Amino acid sequence: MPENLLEVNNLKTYFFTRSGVVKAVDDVSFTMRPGEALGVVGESGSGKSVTALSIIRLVASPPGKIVGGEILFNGENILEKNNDEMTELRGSKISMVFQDPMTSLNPVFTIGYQIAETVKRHRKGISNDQAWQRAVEMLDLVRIPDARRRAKSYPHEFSGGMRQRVMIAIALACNPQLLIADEPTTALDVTIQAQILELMKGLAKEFGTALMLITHDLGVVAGTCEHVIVMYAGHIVESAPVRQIFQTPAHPYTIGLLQSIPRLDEKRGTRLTPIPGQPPDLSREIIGCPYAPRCPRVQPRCRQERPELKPVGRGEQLAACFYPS
Amino acid sequence: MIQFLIKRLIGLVFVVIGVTFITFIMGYFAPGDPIRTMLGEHFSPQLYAQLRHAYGLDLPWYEQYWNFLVHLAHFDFGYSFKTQGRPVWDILKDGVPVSMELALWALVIYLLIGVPVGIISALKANTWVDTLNMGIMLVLYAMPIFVFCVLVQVLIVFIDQETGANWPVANWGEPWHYTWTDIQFKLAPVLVFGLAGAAYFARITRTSMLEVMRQDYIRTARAKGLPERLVIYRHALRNALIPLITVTGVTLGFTITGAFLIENIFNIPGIGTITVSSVLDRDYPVIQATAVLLAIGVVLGNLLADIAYTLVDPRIKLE
Amino acid sequence: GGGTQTTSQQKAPASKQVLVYPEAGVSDIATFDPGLSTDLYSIQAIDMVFTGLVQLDNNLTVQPQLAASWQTSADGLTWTFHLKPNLKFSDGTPLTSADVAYSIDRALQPAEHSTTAPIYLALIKDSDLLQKGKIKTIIGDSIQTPDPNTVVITIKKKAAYFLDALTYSCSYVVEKKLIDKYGKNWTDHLDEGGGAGPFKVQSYQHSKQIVFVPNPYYYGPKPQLQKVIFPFYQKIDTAYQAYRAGQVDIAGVPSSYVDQARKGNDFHLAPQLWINYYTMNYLVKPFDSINMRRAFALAINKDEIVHAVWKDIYIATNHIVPKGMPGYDPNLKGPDGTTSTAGNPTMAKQYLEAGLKDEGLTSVSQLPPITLTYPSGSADADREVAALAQMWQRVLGITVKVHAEDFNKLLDDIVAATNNPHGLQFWGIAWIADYPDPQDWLTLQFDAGVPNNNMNYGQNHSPDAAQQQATQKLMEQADAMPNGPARYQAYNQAEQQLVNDVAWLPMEQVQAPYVVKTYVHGFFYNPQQLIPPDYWSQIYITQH
Amino acid sequence: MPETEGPKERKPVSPLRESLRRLRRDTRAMVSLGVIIFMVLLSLFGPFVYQHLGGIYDSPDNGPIPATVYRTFYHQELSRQDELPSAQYWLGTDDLGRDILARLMQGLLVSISVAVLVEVIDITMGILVGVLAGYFGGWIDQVLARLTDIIFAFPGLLFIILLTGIFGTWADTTLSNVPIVGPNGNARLLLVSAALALVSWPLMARLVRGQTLQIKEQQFIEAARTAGSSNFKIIWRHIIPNLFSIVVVAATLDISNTIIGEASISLLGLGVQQPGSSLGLMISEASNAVDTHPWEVLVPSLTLAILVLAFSFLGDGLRDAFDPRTKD
Amino acid sequence: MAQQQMATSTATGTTLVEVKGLKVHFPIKGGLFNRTIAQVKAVDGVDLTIRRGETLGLVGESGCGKSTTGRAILQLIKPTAGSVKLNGVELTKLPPAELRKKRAEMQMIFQDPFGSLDPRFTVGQIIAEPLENFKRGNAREIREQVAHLLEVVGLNPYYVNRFPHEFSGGQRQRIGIARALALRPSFIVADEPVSALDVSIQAQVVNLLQDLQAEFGLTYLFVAHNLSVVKHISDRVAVMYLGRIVELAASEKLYELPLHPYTQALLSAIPVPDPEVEARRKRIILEGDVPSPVNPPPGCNFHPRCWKAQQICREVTPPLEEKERDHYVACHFPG
Ligand SMILES: Nc1ncnc2c1ncn2[C@@H]1O[C@H](COP(=O)(O)OP(=O)(O)OP(=O)(O)O)[C@@H](O)[C@H]1O
Ligand SMILES: Nc1ncnc2c1ncn2[C@@H]1O[C@H](COP(=O)(O)OP(=O)(O)OP(=O)(O)O)[C@@H](O)[C@H]1O
Ligand SMILES: [Mg+2]
Ligand SMILES: [Mg+2]
Repeated sequence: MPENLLEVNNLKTYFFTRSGVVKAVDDVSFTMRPGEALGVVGESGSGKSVTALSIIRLVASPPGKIVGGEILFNGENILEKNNDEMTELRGSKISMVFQDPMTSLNPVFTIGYQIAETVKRHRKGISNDQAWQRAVEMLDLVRIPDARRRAKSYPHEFSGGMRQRVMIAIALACNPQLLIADEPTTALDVTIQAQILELMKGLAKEFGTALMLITHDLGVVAGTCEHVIVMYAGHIVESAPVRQIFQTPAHPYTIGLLQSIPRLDEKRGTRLTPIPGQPPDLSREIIGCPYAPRCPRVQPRCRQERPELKPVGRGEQLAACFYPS
Repeated sequence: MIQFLIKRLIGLVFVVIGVTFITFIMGYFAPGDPIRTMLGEHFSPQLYAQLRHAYGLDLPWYEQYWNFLVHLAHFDFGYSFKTQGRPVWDILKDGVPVSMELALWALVIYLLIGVPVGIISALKANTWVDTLNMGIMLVLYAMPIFVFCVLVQVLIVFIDQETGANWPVANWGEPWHYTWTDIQFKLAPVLVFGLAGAAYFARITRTSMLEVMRQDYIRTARAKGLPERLVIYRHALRNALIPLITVTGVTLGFTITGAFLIENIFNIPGIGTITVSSVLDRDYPVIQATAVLLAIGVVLGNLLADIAYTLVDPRIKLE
Repeated sequence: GGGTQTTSQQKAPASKQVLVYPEAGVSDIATFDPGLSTDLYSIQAIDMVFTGLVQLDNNLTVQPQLAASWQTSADGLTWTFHLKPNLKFSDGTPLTSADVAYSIDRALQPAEHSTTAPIYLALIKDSDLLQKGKIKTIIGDSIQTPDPNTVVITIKKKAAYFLDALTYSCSYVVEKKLIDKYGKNWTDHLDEGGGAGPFKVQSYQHSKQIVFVPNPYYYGPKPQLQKVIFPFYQKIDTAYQAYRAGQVDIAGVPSSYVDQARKGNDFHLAPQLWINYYTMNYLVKPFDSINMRRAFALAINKDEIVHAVWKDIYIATNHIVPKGMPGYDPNLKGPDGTTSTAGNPTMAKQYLEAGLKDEGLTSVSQLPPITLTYPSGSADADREVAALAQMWQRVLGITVKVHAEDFNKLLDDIVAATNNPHGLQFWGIAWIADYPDPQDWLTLQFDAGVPNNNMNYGQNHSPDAAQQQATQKLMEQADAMPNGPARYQAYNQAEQQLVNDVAWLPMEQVQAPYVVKTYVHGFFYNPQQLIPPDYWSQIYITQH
Repeated sequence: MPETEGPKERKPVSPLRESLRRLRRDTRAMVSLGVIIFMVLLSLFGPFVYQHLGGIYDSPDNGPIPATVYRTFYHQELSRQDELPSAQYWLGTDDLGRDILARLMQGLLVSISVAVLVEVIDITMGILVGVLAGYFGGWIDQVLARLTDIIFAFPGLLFIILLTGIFGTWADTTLSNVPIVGPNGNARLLLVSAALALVSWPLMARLVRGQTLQIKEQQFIEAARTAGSSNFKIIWRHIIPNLFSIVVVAATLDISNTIIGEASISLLGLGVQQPGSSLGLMISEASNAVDTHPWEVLVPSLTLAILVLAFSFLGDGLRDAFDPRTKD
Repeated sequence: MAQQQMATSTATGTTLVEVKGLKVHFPIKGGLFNRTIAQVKAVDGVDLTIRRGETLGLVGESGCGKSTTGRAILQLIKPTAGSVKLNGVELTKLPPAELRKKRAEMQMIFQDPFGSLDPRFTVGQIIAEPLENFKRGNAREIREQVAHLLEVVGLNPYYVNRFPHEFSGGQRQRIGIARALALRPSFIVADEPVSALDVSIQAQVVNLLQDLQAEFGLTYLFVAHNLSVVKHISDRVAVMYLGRIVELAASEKLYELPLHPYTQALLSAIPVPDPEVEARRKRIILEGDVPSPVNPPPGCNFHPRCWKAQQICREVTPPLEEKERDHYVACHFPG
């Protein structure tokens, strides 16, 4: 039994579009252990969702294509599996909460049906009634009020947050080994968000479910994850245990990110400090460090050479920067 | 719902009156005259006048139309001009079930062949599979049905002559009976009719599946680990059904008036021939009756389609 | 099925005596009521079940049927018929002179809405009063039944063709009991009686088939067939395919199959009393000129058309009274003075010159546009018209526009052409004999004031109008003459005059091509495509 | 090859140009387009070319005649019926000895014109009625839907008889100047086309309505309303483009119906008149000779099938090219 | 009493939007014949005034009716009852053509960034649509404005001809923001406008919204779950629970001293971007069943989950009253 549940090595996923090749994920590697909660943060459009979709092999194709690398799940390369094997994995061993809950639910089926369907698919011999029971149970678990009745509603009758919770319910219904949650709580208020995150942590304890949590809410990362990777323009620019990210961020992008967070204790009227400049267009060849044009500490070397992910500071902290702080 | 049905019922009355009125007016002004036609080449003015009077055709048009409506209210379509002894109702009673039977089976074929072929084409869009599928379907569709029918008949004759089989070249068995003899009669016309029209369903399915297949919820269905078969038939197809329901509803409505050419060539005692020949013969009671029938069929077909819309897509509301 | 058939003359067992005799071209018969029948299909079925006082045999001569004999009064106005003894309807009810009177009276009743009785029975005295509703019945008036076996009919004017007219189905005898019982729907119950013909109806499924079985009470020679089935075929092509597949015993041959079918020994041609013709309106330019009419008539080669379009099935003809009719004139000449049907381009051109002069024109380009209207719906007719147009173009240099018109509209237009200088100019249509008397072909078509004289023969302003009117007089005289050579001679003379005048431009006499399985013994069509009632006894199925 | 210039310097490609480029790369669509163009050119210029390629023919009936005579769609050589292809008659002759190729070219012209005319009206009416009914719903839908039902149920044949009966003569005199269809004695065809179009749109309208019901419930419609778009604009810019694929599919399928429908009507003497020709008419005239002279029915049937295939595949290609979500 | 107070503040003329007694009930259909079997009381009597130039934060449990309130204010859903006034003009009774003109003044940023973008429109067309509708310049000017707006929301202007499906979630959301800003409306309902953005872009967008507000006096109804963002941007914050406003106060005040138990629970759950703090913090865990908007509990909506609930809470619905200056709360036992 391999120690790592998931091992992503040199993953490259490109989109071949009319205006060029978009290198959405370019040489990304990371690992996850069973039960581990991995936070993925980063620039909007930096390839977080595409990385996640690559793992479950649902990148829209065409135009998207995984052009390189390997994804080992329980030691087996997912990229070499055929469709049948993938369908076995999806929903049961690996499940995913998609970023856009509004369009990710089938408008013509009831909520309950869509959850029960997953259960029926992966639990052999379960009856329709039992599957439905499980669906209601899951809805309850994600705090949908009046679950029994609302199970019969259709997605368009649900609020954004409720749909998002339905997506979570679907993903959790079969106690997966790996849960990929792509911004699962953006539409949830903090109390429910807390409960949902609690729920996920509970699963990790009970079933050893590993959680890959993509989010912009660094507070959520702080409270939920053990390890964090930071993505920028298709690359991982920093990877570290959660404390180190917040206490000793190494990559200038990470630092910029942390500085842009509004704080509860600030005075009214202060301005937020975003990172200046624009992210690069991924459809063009990027030479050197992709962050160089926006980096306050940029050196000539940064514009010519791409920095590799290297250990910085103590322990497991890695950063892709020639001049980490 | 009750309100909805009542609305539709009023709509039906409106459509029936509309159709019969237009038909009536058209018949009134159309060249050709039923009595003229009855007399054929034995025309004589006195006899003509006599018969016009006998049939009430010398009344002003509004009185004629009113009389028609009064009878219609009692479901009395009167007597055919052409086949004197028979009430129109009688003619319809015999023909309609046969026509409906033929058309319904054809519809079954449209759905059983057209829809899967359309799905396959959509999944393999723009590959040779798609081109081949669509090619075959479209050629069957574009080939005029009378040519198709005759080809099949010639084939049957050939088989009969060569093998001594006695497969029927034409005719129809007992309506809604399915003994082996009945099936022998019905198989060829149903297949011809079904295959000739399946392209419509195949094409519609293809295009609407193409739209649906790239929606996010299809990705969700895959992420649940559903096998592709279920993803397609359960999640995609259901969303692609709206146009199919539309055409099915319309097709259902039209089952009532029969398919002239195919009934004609395969000698099926449906209503199709009567529908067409009544126009050519200016047999107004029959024309009106078929128009009323078709109106009912169309309204009902569309009503069913509208109800089906809401069943298939909960976002669509009635009214 | 099978390509080859071995047939002997040996009669097959009773169980095999079934004849499948399709009614091809209709989805159902228009009516089973003899009083209403107008079309061949209905009459074919009606003739199985009903009979009249007199009927035609295969040579189209009048034969006694229900009547055993008859006499005419000296003035020719009173006809006395004596019925055969012990006549019975197919349910066993006796048939008497009262039934005959009832049937004829009924056919003439306005409520019956018959379109034929008022024409065929127009000779009967007071029939017009009955039609107009002035009197309630003619029984006891012009139809008398002095005893159960005698019927006396009084007619308006002396007419040789009265007996012929009486052969038409509207004077067939029907059973009052059944009609009283079922009213308008009585023909749906013919299995309970109704007629006295050789067969009775066993079952009648509308739009599907009629099954006949022999009538046990038939007074004539009994049929040998145990069953005759009339399945309806909407298309003759389908019926023909069914014949080829062995599913019916008799079928008409569609024109595209004629060449193929002709080679078989089951192929037959039945000459019909049916002429396809074109005619020109005497009131419309340029056809007010006899020379123009003749030019058009002689410019066409009917032989070529019959060969190319009709596959030599039809017979090219110059005749108005068709071959097979009593009174047919084998010596009739075309407008060129010969019996040839190949046309005469040289004469046609000469007539054209003369015609142009008549019209006061110098070249064909000054001619008014010429449109030939003909009934739509027949590809063969389309072809013929196309071929004709090309011939006129070639020979006369005249462009004739052809226009297919919906049949009903065409009939309307034809009627409207009467006395109408703005009416239809040139049209094509056909005439089929109602009864085999030249009157039906001549007086009924061309006499002054008859409904069919739409080309305005005689009633026009041409220089020879007087001559035309003389011909009309001649026909009227012939009508009243007793049957015999003198009468026919008068008709022949009138016919030649009409042909010279191009009152009609006859094209071809129709023959019906049909195939009959060789194991059907004795079956053939007479010129009316009918089987006389007594002749059924000679048809049977041989071993095969 | 490394590019140094920033993204801003490169000019963005316009979507229309992009779509056209995509269409050009779609071989199936391009072949189809080629076929359609070929057929149109054939019908327009084919006869002139064809008639100048043949020599003098010494006809037993008509004497020596040039190709400009015997290769017309109306000339009959009664001695040359039902022939297979030959040097003189490239596609053989029909049962009256007329040149099949000449008739085919003439027939194509008539059929394509009718089909295009009918489809234009069909699409316009269908979209108009369907979108209005589906989008506005309520009583507008009720009225329009019932109107559609009436047209559905109404005896189109009777209407055509009425139309040609009343306006036929007028059409013969007035419309014969209309190019393409007029001069060949086919003026009534315009009436027939109008009538065919009038009875053909209800199905389109139903399809459009059904689809509109679905589209209008989507959020981007609400967004468009927020953006201040009028109903007209929402329909025009947001709904109709999303109807594109269904309309294209239905319209291309209707083409074959129209061509055959025109034939049936012509057979009744209401449309094309002898010696005129149309694809459908050629097929139906030859249809009872399927067994005896299959060639005569094969040629026009195949042409029709190819035409329908080409229109359909071109339709698919257009749909794909203008759909931003299809692959490259 | 509180109602009166709020009404008087309208009279001062600073009020831009005034919502009174707003109710939105959705029928739940079921059975074969689509009968209405119940009502979702998504919004059940909301009163709000939004002052010109302020940002009113709207927070609350997911599904409590925030989006519905926003859409009902903009007349995108027909309210079941109540009145909405913008600049003193009653919107609910406005004829469609008039309402359309008003839309230049009020815009919405949709919660569902993808569904609200027409898949057949390029980004450029999407953003240009409102500009064209209200004739803001000729084609070239509009093109320039679009490019500018793209830049403003942090998207590369080079993307104008791309289609929505080619963007990441956050990028789509920015397209929606650019569209809403295009017309420079006076009032924007921003329904979770920054939820899908990374913090840097979020900061950029929040700054932008604030700049625009300062420059043009924009007014926002800002719906969000991220309470730090809400606090940062809002002048006043309204807390919604099950279709009603339960607390309304200036943001500083609300965060400092929440009076309603639900608000207290909410604030205690705010995650802090500091693992140390997160590890130590205490939250108020809400017990009990989440009530359903289909049949809300009698009395105070919140009572089944409230740790302070008494008998009166189960029977009497507490009105929204001014408990402190400019601090409204609907609770029998505030504090
Ligand atoms: N179908 C597609 N065609 C072209 N480019 C695409 C497509 N899908 C995604 N991309 C591009 O890939 C890049 C990465 O997208 P991804 O969705 O992974 O971003 P993300 O990190 O999840 O961002 P966000 O936080 O905004 O969701 C983006 O720049 C996007 O424009
Ligand atoms: N069309 C509809 N039909 C029936 N119920 C609806 C409909 N739209 C919304 N609802 C219900 O109304 C309630 C409020 O929905 P709304 O979208 O306003 O919530 P919200 O506060 O925006 O939540 P979130 O923060 O999750 O987006 C929910 O219970 C939802 O299920
Ligand atoms: Mg994403
Ligand atoms: Mg919401």
